Amino acid sequence: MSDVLAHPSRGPASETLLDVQGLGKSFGGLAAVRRVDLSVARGSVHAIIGPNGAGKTTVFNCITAFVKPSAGIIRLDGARIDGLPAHRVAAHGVARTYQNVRLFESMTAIENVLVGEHRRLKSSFLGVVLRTPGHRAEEAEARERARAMLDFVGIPHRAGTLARNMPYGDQRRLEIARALVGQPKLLMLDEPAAGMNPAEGHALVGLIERIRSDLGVTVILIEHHMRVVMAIADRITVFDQGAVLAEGRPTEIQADERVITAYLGRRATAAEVEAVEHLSEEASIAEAGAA
Amino acid sequence: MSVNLQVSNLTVTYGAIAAVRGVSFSAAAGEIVTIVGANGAGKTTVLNALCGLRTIGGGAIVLDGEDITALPPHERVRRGISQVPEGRRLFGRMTVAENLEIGGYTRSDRAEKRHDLDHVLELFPRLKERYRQLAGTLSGGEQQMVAMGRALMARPRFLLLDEPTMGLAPQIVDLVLESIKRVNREGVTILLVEQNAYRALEIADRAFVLESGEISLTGPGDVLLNHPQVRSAYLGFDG
Amino acid sequence: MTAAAETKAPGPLSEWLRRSTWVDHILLAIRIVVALVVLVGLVGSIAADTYSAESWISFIVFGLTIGSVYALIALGYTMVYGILRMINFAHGDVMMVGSFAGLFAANALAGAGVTSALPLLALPLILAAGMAAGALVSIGIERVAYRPFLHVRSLAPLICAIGLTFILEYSARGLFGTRNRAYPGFGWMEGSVVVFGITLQIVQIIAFAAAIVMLAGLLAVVRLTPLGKAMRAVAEDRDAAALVGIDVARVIVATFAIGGAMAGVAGVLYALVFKQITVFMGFFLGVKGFAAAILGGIGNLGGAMLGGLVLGLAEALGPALLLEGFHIPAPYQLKDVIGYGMLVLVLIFRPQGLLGERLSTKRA
Amino acid sequence: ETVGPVTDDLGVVEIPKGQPILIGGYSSQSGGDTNQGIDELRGAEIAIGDAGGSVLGFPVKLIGEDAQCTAEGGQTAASKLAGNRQIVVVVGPSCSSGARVGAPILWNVGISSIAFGATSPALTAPDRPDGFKGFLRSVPNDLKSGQFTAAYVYDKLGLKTAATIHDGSPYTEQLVQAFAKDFTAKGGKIVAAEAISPSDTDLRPVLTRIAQSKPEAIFSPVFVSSIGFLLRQKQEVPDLKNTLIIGGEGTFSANTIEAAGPSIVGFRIVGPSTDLFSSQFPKFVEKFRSEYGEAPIGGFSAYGYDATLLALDAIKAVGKTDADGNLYIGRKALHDALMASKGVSGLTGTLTCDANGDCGAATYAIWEFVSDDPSSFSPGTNPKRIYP
Amino acid sequence: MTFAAVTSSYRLERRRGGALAEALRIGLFGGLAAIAFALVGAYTIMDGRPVIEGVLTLAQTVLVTIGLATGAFGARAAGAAPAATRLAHGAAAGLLAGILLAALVLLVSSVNLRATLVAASPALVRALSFGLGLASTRALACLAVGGAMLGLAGSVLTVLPPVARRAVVAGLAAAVAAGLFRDVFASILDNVPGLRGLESAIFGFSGVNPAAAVVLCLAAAALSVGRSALRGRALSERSIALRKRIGLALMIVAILALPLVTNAFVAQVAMLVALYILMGMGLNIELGLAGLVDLGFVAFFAVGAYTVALLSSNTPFAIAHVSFWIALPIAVALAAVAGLLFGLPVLRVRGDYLAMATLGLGEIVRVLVLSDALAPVLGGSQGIIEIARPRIGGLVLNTPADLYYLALAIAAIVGLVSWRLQHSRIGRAWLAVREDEDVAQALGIDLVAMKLLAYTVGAAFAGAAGAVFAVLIGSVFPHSFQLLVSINVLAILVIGGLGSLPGVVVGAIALIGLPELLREFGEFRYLFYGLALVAMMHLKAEGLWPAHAKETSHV
Ligand SMILES: Nc1ncnc2c1ncn2[C@@H]1O[C@H](COP(=O)(O)OP(=O)(O)OP(=O)(O)O)[C@@H](O)[C@H]1O
Ligand SMILES: Nc1ncnc2c1ncn2[C@@H]1O[C@H](COP(=O)(O)OP(=O)(O)OP(=O)(O)O)[C@@H](O)[C@H]1O
Ligand SMILES: [Mg+2]
Ligand SMILES: [Mg+2]
Repeated sequence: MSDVLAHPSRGPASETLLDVQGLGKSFGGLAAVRRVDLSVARGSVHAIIGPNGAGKTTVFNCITAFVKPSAGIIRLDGARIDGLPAHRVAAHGVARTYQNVRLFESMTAIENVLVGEHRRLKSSFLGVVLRTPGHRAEEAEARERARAMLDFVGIPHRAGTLARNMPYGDQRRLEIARALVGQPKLLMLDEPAAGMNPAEGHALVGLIERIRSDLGVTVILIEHHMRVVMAIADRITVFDQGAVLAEGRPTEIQADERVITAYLGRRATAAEVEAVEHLSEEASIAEAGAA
Repeated sequence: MSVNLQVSNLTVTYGAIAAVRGVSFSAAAGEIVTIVGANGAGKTTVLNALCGLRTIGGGAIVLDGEDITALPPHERVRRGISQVPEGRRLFGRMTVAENLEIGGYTRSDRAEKRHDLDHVLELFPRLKERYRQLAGTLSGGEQQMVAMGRALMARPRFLLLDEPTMGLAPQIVDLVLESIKRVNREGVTILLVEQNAYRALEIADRAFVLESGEISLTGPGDVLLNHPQVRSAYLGFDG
Repeated sequence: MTAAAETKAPGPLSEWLRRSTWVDHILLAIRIVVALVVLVGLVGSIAADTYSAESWISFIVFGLTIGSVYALIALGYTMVYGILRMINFAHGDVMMVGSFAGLFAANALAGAGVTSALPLLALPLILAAGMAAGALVSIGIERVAYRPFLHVRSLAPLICAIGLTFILEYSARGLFGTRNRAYPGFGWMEGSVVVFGITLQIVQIIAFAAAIVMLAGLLAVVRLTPLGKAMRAVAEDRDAAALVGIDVARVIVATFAIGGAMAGVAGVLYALVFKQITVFMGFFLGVKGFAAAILGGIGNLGGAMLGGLVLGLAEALGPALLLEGFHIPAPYQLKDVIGYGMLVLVLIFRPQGLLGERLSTKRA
Repeated sequence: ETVGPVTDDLGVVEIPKGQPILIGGYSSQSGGDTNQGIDELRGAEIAIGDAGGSVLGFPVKLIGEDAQCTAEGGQTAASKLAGNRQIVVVVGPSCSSGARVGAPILWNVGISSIAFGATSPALTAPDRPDGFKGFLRSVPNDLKSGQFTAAYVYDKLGLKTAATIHDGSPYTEQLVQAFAKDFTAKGGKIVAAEAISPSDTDLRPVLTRIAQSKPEAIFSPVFVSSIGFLLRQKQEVPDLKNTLIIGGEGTFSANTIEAAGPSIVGFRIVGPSTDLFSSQFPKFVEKFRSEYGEAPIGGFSAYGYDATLLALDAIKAVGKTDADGNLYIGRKALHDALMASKGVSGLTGTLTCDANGDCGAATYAIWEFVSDDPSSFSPGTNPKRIYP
Repeated sequence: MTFAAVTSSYRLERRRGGALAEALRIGLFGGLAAIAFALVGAYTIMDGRPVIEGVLTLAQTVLVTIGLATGAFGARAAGAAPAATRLAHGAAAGLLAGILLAALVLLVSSVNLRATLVAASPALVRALSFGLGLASTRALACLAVGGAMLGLAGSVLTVLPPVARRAVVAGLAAAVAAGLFRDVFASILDNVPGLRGLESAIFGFSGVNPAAAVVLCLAAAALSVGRSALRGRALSERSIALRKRIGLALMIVAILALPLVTNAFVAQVAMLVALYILMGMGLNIELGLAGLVDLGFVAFFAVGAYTVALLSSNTPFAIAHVSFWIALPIAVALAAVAGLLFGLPVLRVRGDYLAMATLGLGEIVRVLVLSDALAPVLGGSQGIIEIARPRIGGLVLNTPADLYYLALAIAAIVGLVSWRLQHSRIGRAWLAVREDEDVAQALGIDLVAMKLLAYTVGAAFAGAAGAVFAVLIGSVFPHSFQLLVSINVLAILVIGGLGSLPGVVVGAIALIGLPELLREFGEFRYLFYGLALVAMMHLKAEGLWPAHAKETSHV
């Protein structure tokens, strides 16, 4: 299975895969993102956390050319990708999922994945019309790969199901499969665990781990489930009000007073205690997972 | 102001597939009832059937002794059922203010509405800052707050919440759960669907587990919280 | 790349070149070509000096008159579209029905002597007849072409509306005959007034004023009344609207009724301005109304008004203004080329129409 | 082929006793030219009615088909009629484009057709292809009317400048061209050649443009709706107040008066000219009105009547009965009889067919509307014949 | 009309009154339908057209159908009530309808309504009095009682067991269809040697003979019973497959043999259907797959037709005199270029804006072609005539039948190309663009390229159709390229089922073939066409042959 999915271009060229400098984005008068610098190391899992409305999704949108940044430079593997149209950003090796799942609803799961392969397939118009042997071979390969990918994310039995008829959790997995199958260098997950119960979140952690280790894909994820974040992230960037509040390893972040104030809330002392307790509980689980 | 909801033998099908099969439960006035279940278990479907968004295949829904099974959704709202739907379903091209205001569409008591609005803004101060922004451009968490606020503006007697903490930062999760409790204390009966089963069961008076469209377990919230089956399947505590 | 090269701000041109695609280049080329054509046409036309200043003013008045008719139709279109995302292809024929209802009412009133006794009362009565007929037909359309397809994702409503176009036109043909009907005039409406040295027909002023009054009325309904709020909610998300207690079915019917009444008014005013009607007049006027609605940004009431006037002006002025310079034979035969050409050009540069909001892309 | 008592090169139609004689008809019954086509077929129906509904003791039945005003419509309708072997003769179509493809299809199976609206000169040109040999028409072709109009404007009225407006239909365009050709040949000047579309309602911009070149007359053979707008809106263009407007025979109807309202007075049209026309036509209109609830919309119903008259006369001439009372009609014989029609007094004048199938009365007159009351429509009084 | 149309997740249902009230409501609608039918003038005209010679005219057939339907629906509204109640309700509905029609007759005969309603004529009263004396009590009673009888008959249908009901309906339908499509059937009998005698036995001058009608009715009923019996039996998978294959083979034979056994008219209609299939497959690429609404589609058709005209006409307009086989690929290529040029400006325009933009572009092309300005090049309103017909060796493809085979061959090729594209990365990319442009783009799909490709390919197909059209007619006129053509093609797609190739075929047959065969309705053809559009959408909103519900497994 993993040979079908194997990534051809492994091996670090440089340490930093994604390099964002001075990114800014404002909507009308509202500065949703202000002068954000972000650098993501190759092969790492990098988490972005922060209060609601902090600008996390907007950063994703800027990187994937969903919205046009107002300022800043974005580099992937040393190449400028800001200002390019979305499909060319994708061609550089960026793939993502969405906070509100966005699948091709009236296509089946496997077709969704096949669309994800578009970039990899090379058949020309004439090749398709004349049904050349090359095209047929490629098509068969693509299907095999798509099946393998569904298997990889754990929903092989859904291949023929229309995307809109799948339960939410499976839709999230399908979205990941669709993004992954194009062999991106960078996979950006926007709240992948939202709407999952803790047990399912746990399974997701395993999936992300495998994406990194088996497929060698660098992952950025936005997440509010601390359990997931702490279990998987190599580094964490904390956003607040459109700017970076803190950045560091999980242990550093969970000890950061500012983060606790801004993100975990300071209300009734009891709640605060509970929250911190909660957090350390997650951390111990994360460490157990890492061991 | 007592509400009593009685659901018996509820069945909902999508084409050939029965998403909910013969579900019966009840909620007494002032209770918080929680539904726990895996993805695709049919939780959303049950809620939608209760507020009339799904035509049901069989069964009966009785509110305060009145059979509301065949009523259209808006009639049910008038009888005090309100929902915070999955995925928020805000009116994206209306401002936060308009969304909140339209939440009180069925009401004509201006002063009271004003009061409730203040209440909501007090509950979610963030919304005050975003008051004139189009709801569709809010961040996920902000949208969730508006959805809650909108449902509260109808002054429901019976509030259905479908994953109200989805996508919320931990600090807001607390806030929302706190506000649910508060609303409940004010006399609103609550039916809560929540993936964060741990927190949901904590505040629930009673709960049941939905598995593939059928109820597999039922009991008081704290009992289910410690039920081994629940702990392994929904809370992520192995063993 | 060195740090020095980085910090040096790239010139706007090279930055544009880096970001743009060949499509951008072609669009730029189109922009330049259009500008050139317009320029040459303008210069040529002005150099040709065919028209006197009075003629130019007349062209503008003509453009505004037909433009207000387009605007009246577009308002109804946009109203229904804005709420229900349905192109009611039969809208033009609803207008035709309204026009005929107005005619019969006018004939009846004239027969009963009301028109001559109370000439000022007759007009509102005739308008009311047109509105009532338009609203009724429109509600029928909702029943047949819209309601049954509420829960399916399909173009069925569009096709049904097209079917209804045929049904309405050919039924009307069978019922009322094909002959051109003269619309009765009212004494006080026939004359003209001179404003700033420009002769204006009173009916033209009425049509223009009616368009503005209707725009204001519709805006008031949509912005201020609970019904309007409910309409906007239904427009966005029907399920959510039901969840806040809105009777979706009623709102939809009301929307169709208002849209139909608008069409009825448009039909009567059209007939008052142009004085004759036929059963087949609805289709082309409907298409033009649709074009005006799109031009202004469909779903936007002010846009419909603006779109109608701009389209009317383009048709009336365009040939004289642009084609005269090229010495093209029979330039007014090409007025639709100018009208639609302008529409396409506007859409190239503002895909959402003049006043339309950007089609809400879902949030990521 | 020989059937019963008749031998014919092209075939024989046998009509058993008691069965109807079938006459096919095709015209525009849908789309923009509906009015014209329906008028024509109704005219044909009335001609049959006037003949007592029967010829040679056999009932006559008209089978009308919709040919729209397009080539493909004509082709389809003609194929349908051609497929029915009982059809004796066909009247129609309305439009030259339809006739161009339809007539050869019919003639291919030996059916002659008599058009009531297709006026393109090419259809009856001496060098027309063989497929058109079976094509005749009761309506005069465009050239004649163009010549007549030019002569009237230039020679009679002494006007030297004129403008033309057509509506993009082949019919009006051809008329306008024929007029322009003759008018310039005589020494006149076409100062503006404009075109509109039948769906246009606001003609004031075009009229304003025309006004710049100050023509003494405007020739515009467009149809009723357009002429209504044109006449009414002319009043609003100051420089055209006194310009003479001359229309085509498509507007020879009461409905034109209704469409144009008070502005009709002084409007002149080119139309057929005979005294017969004047005496028979009002009766025809009355019959039409009582049958269909409205008077003819345009001026073409009379040609439908005349085409059918020719057909009935020819059938009467060549139909033969056998001892059992069955009727036999030879197709070639019928065609010959049609081509030989001579001095048939029709509604539009005395019809005589020439060697190329042109049977139209071909004498024209200028008629002027003198009153704006639609019920006063009556050729002779309103409109009044003013020339010759 | 975008794909993102707002939909509800639930049906809005009307609250119904009691069953009898419901039945009377249906009776009211039935009566109004009958009145409308009479007042638009259709009744008097269709009364002259026998369906069953000497027994039933077309007008009466429609009236009877309305009566039966009223009864059936009226009875059905009573749901599971006992049979007697249902019969009573059906009869009541029919009676009400009959009374309404009688009231109309009374009104028309006593008041002159013709100033407003032109068809409210003495002829109508005459026709609706059935020779029982003009609007006499007897005639009026006959209408009312007739309505009740028909309503009763209609309700009997609902209480019959399904087998019997199907048999009755099939029998009646067969008899009526034979009368309605007399010309077609007669021409088939006429063309097949040995059956000529049968023609005059079965058919009269314009309808079917009564005796033959009875025989046909019985035969169809028997056939229906037989089929029901067969359906009852469980069939093995293999025999189902076999039957499917036989069915397919029969269909192909029928398609190939059609023009041979019928007459030129049917061939002509078949030819038009084939042309619309070609165009439909083109628009299917644009709209069905890529989701690009195009109301200016006819422009590509025009480009194809005019290219052939300019290249192979025998008039001064010709710029070359090449054979059709050379002109065809050039026409296709030029149409494709036109598609590209259309596509470019409207690339960023979406949904309904796109519909209007393309409609505008299509109209621009039509107006230009028609204009005096371009008349020296394109012939203006006089068109271009004398287009040379295609030849194969010495054989000139001249008749509609010949050209039908030509169009069919091209359609087969285009169908294959469509199918292959649809099931490739290109087709999937189109679907993705249709479903969600943003996401598609984020997956690396070049929106611009894919949209332009869709326009280009779709236009090329339409260009091929236009080329064949030009040689079919032998001339091109601007009036053949109306907006209505684009609308028709769109309707074909939706009625057939968006994105479905067999749907295009079925849709074209339904929307182009049927109306041509329904020429009997004369000037009311488009009225019935409109009714058919609405009815078909109500029967199957997702299309007659929807794109495969591709779901293979669930849960
Ligand atoms: N299109 C837009 N127009 C106007 N404001 C916007 C738009 N998109 C986002 N915003 C605003 O920008 C801010 C950042 O939004 P963003 O979606 O990036 O937040 P987030 O960090 O992802 O939050 P969450 O965790 O709740 O998803 C929010 O205040 C939001 O309201
Ligand atoms: N519109 C639909 N058509 C067909 N099947 C559907 C539809 N909506 C839901 N289902 C199916 O019904 C079942 C129950 O779905 P439901 O949304 O109620 O689950 P849920 O418990 O709310 O899950 P989640 O936690 O993911 O929200 C699932 O198997 C789902 O695939
Ligand atoms: Mg977010
Ligand atoms: Mg759910």
